[in-house]
Amino acid sequence: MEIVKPLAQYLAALALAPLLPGVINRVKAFFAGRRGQPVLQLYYDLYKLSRKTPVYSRTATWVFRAGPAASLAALLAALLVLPFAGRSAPFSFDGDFVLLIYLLGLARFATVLAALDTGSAFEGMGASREMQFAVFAEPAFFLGLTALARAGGHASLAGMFGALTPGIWRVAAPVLALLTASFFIVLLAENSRVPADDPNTHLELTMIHEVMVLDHSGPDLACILYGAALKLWLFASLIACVVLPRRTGSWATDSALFLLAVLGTAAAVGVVESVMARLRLLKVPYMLITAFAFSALALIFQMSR
Amino acid sequence: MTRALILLPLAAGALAFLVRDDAARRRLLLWTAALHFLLTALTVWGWAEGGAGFEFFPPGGQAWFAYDPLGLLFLGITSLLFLGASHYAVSYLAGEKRDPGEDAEEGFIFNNAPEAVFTGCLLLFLAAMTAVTASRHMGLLWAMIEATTLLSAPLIYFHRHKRSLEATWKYLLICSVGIALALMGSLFLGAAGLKAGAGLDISGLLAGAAGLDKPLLKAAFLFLFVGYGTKMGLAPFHTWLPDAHSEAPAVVSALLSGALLNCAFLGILRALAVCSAAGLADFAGGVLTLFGLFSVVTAALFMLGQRDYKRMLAYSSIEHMGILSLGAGLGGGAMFGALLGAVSHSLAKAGLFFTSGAVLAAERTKRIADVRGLRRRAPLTAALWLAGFFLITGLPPSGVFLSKFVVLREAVRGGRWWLAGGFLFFLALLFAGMAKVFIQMTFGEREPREGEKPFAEPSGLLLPAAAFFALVLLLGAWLPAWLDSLLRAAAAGGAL
Amino acid sequence: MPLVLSSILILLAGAALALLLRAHPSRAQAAGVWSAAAASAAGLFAAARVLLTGRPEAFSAAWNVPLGSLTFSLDPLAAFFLVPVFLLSGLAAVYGAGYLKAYAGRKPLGLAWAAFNLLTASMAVVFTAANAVLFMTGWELMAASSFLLVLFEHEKPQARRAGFIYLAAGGAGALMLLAFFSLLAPASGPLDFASFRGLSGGAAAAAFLLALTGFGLKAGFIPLHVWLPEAHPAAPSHVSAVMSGVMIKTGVYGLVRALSFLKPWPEWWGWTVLALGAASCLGGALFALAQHELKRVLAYSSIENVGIILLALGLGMTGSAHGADALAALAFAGALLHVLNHSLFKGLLFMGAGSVLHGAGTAELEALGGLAKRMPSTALLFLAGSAAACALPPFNGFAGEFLIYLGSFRSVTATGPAALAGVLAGLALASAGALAAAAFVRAGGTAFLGEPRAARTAAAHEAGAAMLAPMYVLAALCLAAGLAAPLLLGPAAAAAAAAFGAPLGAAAALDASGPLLWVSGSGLALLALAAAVAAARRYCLGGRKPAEAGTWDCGYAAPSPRMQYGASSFSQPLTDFFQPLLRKLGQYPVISEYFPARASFSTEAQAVFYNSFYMPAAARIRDLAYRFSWLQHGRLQIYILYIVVTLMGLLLWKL
Amino acid sequence: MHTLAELVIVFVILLDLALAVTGSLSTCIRLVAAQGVVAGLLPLLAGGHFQPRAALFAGAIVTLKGAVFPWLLLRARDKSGAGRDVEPLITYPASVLLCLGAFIASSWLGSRLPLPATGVAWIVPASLATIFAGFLLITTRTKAITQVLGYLVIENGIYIFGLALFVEQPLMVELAILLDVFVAVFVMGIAIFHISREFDHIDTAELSELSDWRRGEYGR
Repeated sequence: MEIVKPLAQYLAALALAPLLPGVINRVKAFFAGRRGQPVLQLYYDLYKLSRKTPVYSRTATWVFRAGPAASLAALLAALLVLPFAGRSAPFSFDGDFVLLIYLLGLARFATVLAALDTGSAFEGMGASREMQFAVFAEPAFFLGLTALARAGGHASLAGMFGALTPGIWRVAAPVLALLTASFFIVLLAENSRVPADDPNTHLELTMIHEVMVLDHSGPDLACILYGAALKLWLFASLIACVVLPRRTGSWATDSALFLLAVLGTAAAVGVVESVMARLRLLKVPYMLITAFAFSALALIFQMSR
Repeated sequence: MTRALILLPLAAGALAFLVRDDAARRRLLLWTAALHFLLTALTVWGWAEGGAGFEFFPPGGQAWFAYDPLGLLFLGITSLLFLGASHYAVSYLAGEKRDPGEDAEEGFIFNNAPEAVFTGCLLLFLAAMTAVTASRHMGLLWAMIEATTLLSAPLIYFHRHKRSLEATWKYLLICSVGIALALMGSLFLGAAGLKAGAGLDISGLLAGAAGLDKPLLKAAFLFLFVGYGTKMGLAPFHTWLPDAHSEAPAVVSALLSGALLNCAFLGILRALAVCSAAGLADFAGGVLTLFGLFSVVTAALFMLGQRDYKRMLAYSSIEHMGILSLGAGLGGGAMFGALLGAVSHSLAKAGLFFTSGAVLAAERTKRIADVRGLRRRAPLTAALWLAGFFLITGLPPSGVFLSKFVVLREAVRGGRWWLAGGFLFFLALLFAGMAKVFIQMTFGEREPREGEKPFAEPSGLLLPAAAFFALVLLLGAWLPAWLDSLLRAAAAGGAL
Repeated sequence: MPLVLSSILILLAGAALALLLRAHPSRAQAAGVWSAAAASAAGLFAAARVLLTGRPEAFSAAWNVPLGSLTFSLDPLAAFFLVPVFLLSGLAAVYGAGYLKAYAGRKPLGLAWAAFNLLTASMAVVFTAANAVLFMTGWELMAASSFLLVLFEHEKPQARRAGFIYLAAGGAGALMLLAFFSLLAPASGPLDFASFRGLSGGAAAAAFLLALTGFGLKAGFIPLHVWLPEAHPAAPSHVSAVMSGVMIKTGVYGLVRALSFLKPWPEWWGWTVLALGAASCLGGALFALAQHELKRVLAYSSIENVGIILLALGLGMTGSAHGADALAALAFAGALLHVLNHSLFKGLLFMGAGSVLHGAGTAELEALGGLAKRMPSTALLFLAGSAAACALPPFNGFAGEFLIYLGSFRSVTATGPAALAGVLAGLALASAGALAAAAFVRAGGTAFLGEPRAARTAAAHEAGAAMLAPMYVLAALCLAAGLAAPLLLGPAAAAAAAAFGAPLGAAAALDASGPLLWVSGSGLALLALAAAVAAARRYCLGGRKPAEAGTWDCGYAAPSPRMQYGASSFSQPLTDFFQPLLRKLGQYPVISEYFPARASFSTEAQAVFYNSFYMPAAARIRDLAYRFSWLQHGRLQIYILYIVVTLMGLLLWKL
Repeated sequence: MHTLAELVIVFVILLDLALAVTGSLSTCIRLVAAQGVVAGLLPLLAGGHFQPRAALFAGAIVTLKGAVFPWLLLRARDKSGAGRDVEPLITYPASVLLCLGAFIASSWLGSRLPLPATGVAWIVPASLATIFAGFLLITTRTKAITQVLGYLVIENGIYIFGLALFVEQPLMVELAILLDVFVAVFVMGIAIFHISREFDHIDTAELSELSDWRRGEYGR
């Protein structure tokens, strides 16, 4: 059972991840006073795309074709070290969150190379911006996780989330609140949500992530959309772990609560997206630096505590 | 043996003035050099066989000319250098005869001094230097060093034109005035020994050192130091050196740098030995160290942005004289380093001057800025030029490297931080300054000049340089046992 | 030990032979390549044996030079550094055989091969010498031989400039080292490492600073790096690979050795090294991002990686100063592992850049593009190397950095001031990683992907088998070293133990092997997942043939290669952000008409440290020297006045 | 007898002063010759008892410095067409002041260096002063010929010191030294001929082409 559980959690994450974009869309639709897409829209899209024949640019090479698959594989691997409901992931060891960060980096590496392979001015632009924001987001994310490691006294994700209890919230609320904020900002930037990016407009010069994948089609696009969902899930569940430290001993209850928290995070994203305008592009680094400052503050609080 | 060593070049020199046939005179030069070297080798061999206690003079006697290890060391350098120089000179003179000089800078035609005078002076110069290394009397030592000045002046004025005349004049006057001070120093030394009856005989002075009058001895050392230091080219008395070295023919520059400066250094070492024996080692060492470092600093400052490559080599000589002085001043193990440095520097610098002669023959200019891509025009010369640079700047394996290392270690071990730091800083500056010049001259594209014929590299000019460089390399890779013990004995005798 | 010595002798013989045969370039080349390959095989075997058995070997003989002795020692530390030396040199020789073919007849190949073999031999001497004179001999021969190789294309002014800067930096560093060894020298006898005396207080601090600058000038960390981005691109590519891959590691090795003489380390040493490492890895990555030439990008990336190694050393030293030996052991093992890893991927990358240079005729990023079509193997290998350089799993770069991260977390979760060191180290590492990723994506993407940006590079051709084979080997080793990292941990820890004593070495193996095993496991999982995704994709495609079209350019009908994002536009957001540090020079168009016909824009990365610090300093010194040049003004009277005044002064002062 | 020697020394110092103020080249040459003669006679005056060897040596010096050198130098002056003036670089009063300063420094130095076993006072100061006067002549006069004169004055100073001391030296050494001085002056004379031929005059201002001075290339 102890071997099956992490595996089951992993599969559950894979299965549930495409829900999140649907939730966000519904929230946005609610705010806009529309009915909106079905929550399961992404599942339909993925199915439809996987049946389609892709179109490839004459400029592109194998890099373009391998990119989405490699990126998806990296994200799938990243999910392997992600705790579910504060419980051990299939892969759990000291320093596993470094692996997580670098696997995200690998996914980005593959996507960006694929974008550059098209030789398109727009995709190059998106690639450039993607790398730029990563430079600011990664240290913030890393520092946040370090602070969490310091708070929990463990160097593995499972360890630090396992050590997180409501008690710690009582003692070190500022630290955890700052971390939540930081992670949330990183989530917005990394998943190309407003205010860093706008996933709804595909043809604006402000585009970052979405413009990189303009040329992809068919199963490749499916890989990318699914990967994006996984990434969203990844960040959302990290936030959920922080916000909602484990309470009960029951696996089922914990999982349910965790799921609720993840969906809640998605809903929060939807709310933010509905009430905020997109930032000017030049301001995005400042937003990420704010996240960095939050993480650093959290760490300093934690270290001097 | 000692007598033969001195008389042989003396007689040959006198003969050279009389011989009319150029070829015969050149043979005379070469054979005299070879014979002199053979005699020297025999002398050194005799010393090595005789072991450490070998002496050429009766301990109580009044030998004017005799050899102790220190003198023997400098004799060996001088003789070896002269052998290479004569080989070079023979082919150089033949070349000059074929197409006598057009001035490299301004293009006017000038005459050369008569070859008989040149060869004769060269041989007499050797006789005087041999006598310097053998002198056991401070007065005689002085007379012989002054003789080297007077005999080398015509050598510098081989090319009869304005600039070499200017250089000769400066050389003559500055060195004569400086040397006059050394005579004053010798007299002070005599005065210091008046009470003890030490005389001016070196053995007597060393034996009676304890009884020397200290203030007079100090004055004597200062006068001797400034006097011989002028001849040695220590800053700030070095001013004649770049001029003379740049205007003299390369072979003369090589002899000046490699042999003559050492002769003056020998004079200082003799004075230092007396001071050390009299318990004034710190006083004398302090002066030597100070001016040694100052010479390195001066050389470094003038190395940057140097425009003439022979002057550059001259400043490098000043640098090395500074290192020798520094080593001698620090004493202890550094004395060994200084002497090893004297040997290596002589060979390496002579080789470089020989090569510079070939460079001048290839490019017809001494201006650094006008020499580019030497590799294209004269690949062998360029290779030697670069090799010489690496050896002279102390890239191991090279005797120069070992001598620098030993001197530096002594400075550091003595806790002389500022000295060691300054030494290192200016050595680095010197290295960078020289590197720039050598890279610029050796490498790069070269535009052939108008009407320029292909250059046939003269093997007679390059062979001695290559041989000397190989020796310097060997000194750094494997110091022969006999040379090691000779250096040790000389260092022990020099610093006592 | 005899094996290593014989491989050194083989190399020297090969060098001599190549020089003798210089009239016949192909024979000289054969002599060089074969001797290098044979020596590499022998040396690799010897080094591996020491690493596996853990038993140090030694050789000693008298050497008749002052202070010298022919003492060699091959302990695990030396062996650990020797592995990349022989590995990369052997492969680079094979690569060079293909690379230099194009120069036959134009360039003295005999000399080049002699210098290459001498370079390898002298590096082997540096790593095995246990006597200061011997060490310095190897050290300086290494500098001289690589100097000749840097000037291989000496008709280019920038090569001569690079040669000068390289030589000057090397000369200054060597002098520092002479002073360093002088400090450690025993009272008498040869300067054998074993007989060095212990130092304390000011002398120890001086020795540390001398070693740090002396070795640092070779290792090339900021701010002592100025020669590196000039010299590495100037040399032929196989030499760049060796220089960047292993030669700069002699500086790291020297520093490690020096630290082993100077234990225990005061805390500020650790902080100094840590700060330099952080500055170097961040600065290196940032500057790499701004370069316009492929080999310069790689050179700056070398600075970054040396910074990472230094960072780890500093972390370990700080930890050790606070008694946190477990942390220190992890950091040291990580540093050493990164030494090995960097030599593998940097060798691969420089060879890749060489293939680009060879196939396309230029390595200017703004002229390249679309090489993946014409040079598919090179593109694959270069991108794999890039991934390794960005420390992306499953390649080897990640394993070493992971150990360093692990060390930093050990200190983070521990208490005391070491925690701060850990946080800073981790943060620097993460930030540098993100910057490096941007730099490599930019370089690889611009060079290999998209369309050619200049007509002359459109006709690029793939490299030959002699050049590709070593690259494939290196790429395979990069992957293997990533997946088999736990196996490499033992030797790395043994090497650290050989340098710093058992507590700082062996413990690492026990502590880190678990997480490292997991890392390998996740690497394998990643590969499996990739295979699964690929299979799924193939299943979805179901044999249908994908359609072909032009790149979708948002409706624009006639996209041209000139519309692509170039290297400078790719990095512009970041380089603009860091402009205060980068100080790139730019020319921006001023548009004054309503319908401007043409406009041009250019940016130029400048060597900030060189231009802003070293050049002005050098100019200041030169100005001073020129001022002093008045002293030699030509007037005889004044010359004699110097003598009088000095004499007078001496008499008045000393009497 | 010592009083006589001391009188001679005062005379030598006065000659130094005279050299500092004399504007005529030929007077200068004659003053130097006179000083050489006096210096050569000094050992006879101070020695007390007569020695044939010393007398012989003194005779040689007197001939050389009193007759040969002046003749050589006057010939050089005429042949080179040098003017009659010494052309100082500084004014004559300044020369005198410098000369006096040299005397003061010399007497201070002399007080620090007491000579053993000699009855003659003022030996060290006088010889040092003469040496410095020689330097003054070299450094503050323009012509090549005055520089030779300065060299000779320095030589005189050294002789005063050496000969008055009775430092017993082998004859060969003394002769060698004397020969050197003679050859030096001879060679310098030849050089002056060459200089006058190459440069048309013997002003050493012309002799400053060899230089490393990078005028105007710094401070920008």
